[in-house]
Amino acid sequence: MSIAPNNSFDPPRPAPAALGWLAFLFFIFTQVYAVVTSPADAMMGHLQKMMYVHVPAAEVTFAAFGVVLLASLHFLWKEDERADLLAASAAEVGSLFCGLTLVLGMLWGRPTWGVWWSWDARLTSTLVLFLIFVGYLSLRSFVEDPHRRGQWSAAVGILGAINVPIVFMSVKWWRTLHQLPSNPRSLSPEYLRGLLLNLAAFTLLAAWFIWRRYEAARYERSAEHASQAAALGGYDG
Amino acid sequence: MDNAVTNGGIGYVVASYVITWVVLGAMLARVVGAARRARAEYEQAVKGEFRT
Amino acid sequence: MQSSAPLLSPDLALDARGVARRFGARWVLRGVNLQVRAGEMVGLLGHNGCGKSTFMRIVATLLKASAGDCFVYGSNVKTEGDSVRHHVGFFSHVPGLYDDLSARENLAFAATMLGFPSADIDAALERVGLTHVTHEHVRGFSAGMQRRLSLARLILQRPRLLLLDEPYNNLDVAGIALMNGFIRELNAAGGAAVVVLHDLVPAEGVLDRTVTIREGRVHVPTAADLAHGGASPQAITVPAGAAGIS
Amino acid sequence: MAFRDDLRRTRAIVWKDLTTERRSKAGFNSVASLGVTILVLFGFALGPDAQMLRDAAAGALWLAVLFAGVLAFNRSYQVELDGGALEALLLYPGSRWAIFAGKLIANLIFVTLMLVIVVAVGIVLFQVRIPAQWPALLGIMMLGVVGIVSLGTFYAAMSSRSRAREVLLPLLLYPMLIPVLLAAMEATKAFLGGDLLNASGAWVQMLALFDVIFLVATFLAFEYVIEV
Repeated sequence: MSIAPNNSFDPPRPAPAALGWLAFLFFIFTQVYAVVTSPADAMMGHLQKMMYVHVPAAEVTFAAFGVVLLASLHFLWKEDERADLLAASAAEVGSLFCGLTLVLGMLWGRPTWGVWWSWDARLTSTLVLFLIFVGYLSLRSFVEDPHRRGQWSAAVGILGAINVPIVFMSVKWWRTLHQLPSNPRSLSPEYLRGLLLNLAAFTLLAAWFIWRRYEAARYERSAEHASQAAALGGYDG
Repeated sequence: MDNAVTNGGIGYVVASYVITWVVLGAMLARVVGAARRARAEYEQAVKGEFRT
Repeated sequence: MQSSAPLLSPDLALDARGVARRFGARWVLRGVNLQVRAGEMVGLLGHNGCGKSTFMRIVATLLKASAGDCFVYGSNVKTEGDSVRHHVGFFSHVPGLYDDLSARENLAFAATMLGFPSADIDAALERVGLTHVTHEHVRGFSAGMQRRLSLARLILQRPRLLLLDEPYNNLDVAGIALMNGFIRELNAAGGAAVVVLHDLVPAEGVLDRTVTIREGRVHVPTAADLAHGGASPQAITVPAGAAGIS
Repeated sequence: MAFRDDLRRTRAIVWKDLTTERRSKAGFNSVASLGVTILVLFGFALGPDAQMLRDAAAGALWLAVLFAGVLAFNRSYQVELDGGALEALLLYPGSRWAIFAGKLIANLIFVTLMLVIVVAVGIVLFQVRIPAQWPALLGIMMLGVVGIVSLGTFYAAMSSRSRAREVLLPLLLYPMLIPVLLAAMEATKAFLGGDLLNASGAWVQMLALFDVIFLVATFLAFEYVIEV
């Protein structure tokens, strides 16, 4: 007899430690490389160097939310509990990078625009995304039943993902109607290599974070099941 | 963008890198710690199963 | 899971195969197998918290099983919930009534929701003995009156599979007779019932057999259990004194 | 026919929700009073300057409707949770969308009635000049209410059944409502400012688009959140 609809109780395959080291060392290398090789920008001076942390952090944020969206859809479709755990892990890591992106955005905004915050479409929709992440994670913490938590957070995750581009679009419209200055950023090719390398490094690091977080969640599930099986003398009789 | 750019805004650049590194470092420690702890607990639970 | 499909028999009112359910890490049901033929009345026994109600809620599509399959007249509870709900009438602990609606309004709402907007509401009210409070709000009803009104809703529905979760709670002698009369009537029409009980006495002469859920599985009574006065098929037919298991 | 049965179910739920709401009178009166109170508080926050009040009127009106409406959404499921009525509701045959549609329409009527009161008071308090094309203003208001109520009814289906429902609903709902509120506020503001469907028209189109997107999404997802 089949015990569980999926093998979410099996212990996970642990993330290889070598991958973690690789991600970490690659990250350090790309950061140093980008900072050292980029010349001071004619317009922005050394502020340009913030691009190597800010842009990758933002990219990872949206990628993580993409993972939440896909995992949520997969969970509703296949009812595979592992997808729910993956969505939760990605949301946790994503919210961290989202917060980081916001802080870096403010650190960038202060010297360039003279204000800590501007109601620009990108910044505002990142903030809304952060709030959606917070709502998603608190929903998870307020619901105990795993199945209910999975279904509900999947629905919230999917609707949240639909909402983000809509927020971006509406804030952009709102801004153009109010005629506030926009801030186009051009990127000369000499900065591009450093940026691409950092994008790759951040993505790798975030993927590794999500993997380890997911691994922990899977172990917790397996441990729950194993202790239950021990207490009641096995599932199959 | 006047005075900040003239003195290079180095303080902001340093701050952004420091924050990024601290945050990512903390996350690294947290994530690795959580995975290790969960694995240890799991192995404990499995051992308990065999004992009974 | 799919392999069980060819074994399906349409004259089975309920066919539960390895139904399991966990809440968090706790497995409440660990593989319940129970087959109930059309026209069969089955009592479901077990101590508090053994998962009787959980099982009933799974059959009624209110809860999803964590594992296993369950069919009601050949319809899968998990994937064909709507057609299962057409067959199943569930009488649960909670009355499921609206306090600010009158008895009649509650039934009229239920009739529309059940898909029988022209059902004879007054006849159902008369049968459960609530004609004198037809237009009074349910808020003022006693627990027993609320149970009777819930029963009237089942009478409107006339389900082919009746799921009764401790149906005699809060009912007086006349109410118990009413309930048993309704169960027998459905039985005569070829319907089946699963009745959760903690006391067999009121259900005397109604049930065909009983099963016990223990440690999350259906427990087949052994000679030792019978010696301890546990529920058994015979216990139903022997005089009331021997049947009491409370 | 199954579809007609579902429509009949939707109508029954609308009737049931509105009847219970009407009989427990306190509900509507207190929610509407709360909406008016919020408007008064906005008046104090914005100061007595007439022009300033007029400029901020659109935003204040929508926020008052939102803050008071949130209470209505949780209430709408509270009726079902007392006495296990939700269980009975889920046991009836028929499509799940019929339940959502019933709750949605009942909430729409509830919030629209509240909106009428809040707007009437708001026009007086914020010294708004009523434009000649006021029927179009009603249309804008309705579009905004549809957006707020569809998402509100959807999220309340979860929050009302979880711990900490008072904080969870706003936490989930407000960020989701930003586009709807932004469009509704801007359309109302442009309209009240007398621009007569110049900028307002674009916002109205956007608002209608958001309504369609969120209605479709919530109708599709409702089954998943109500059944567990």
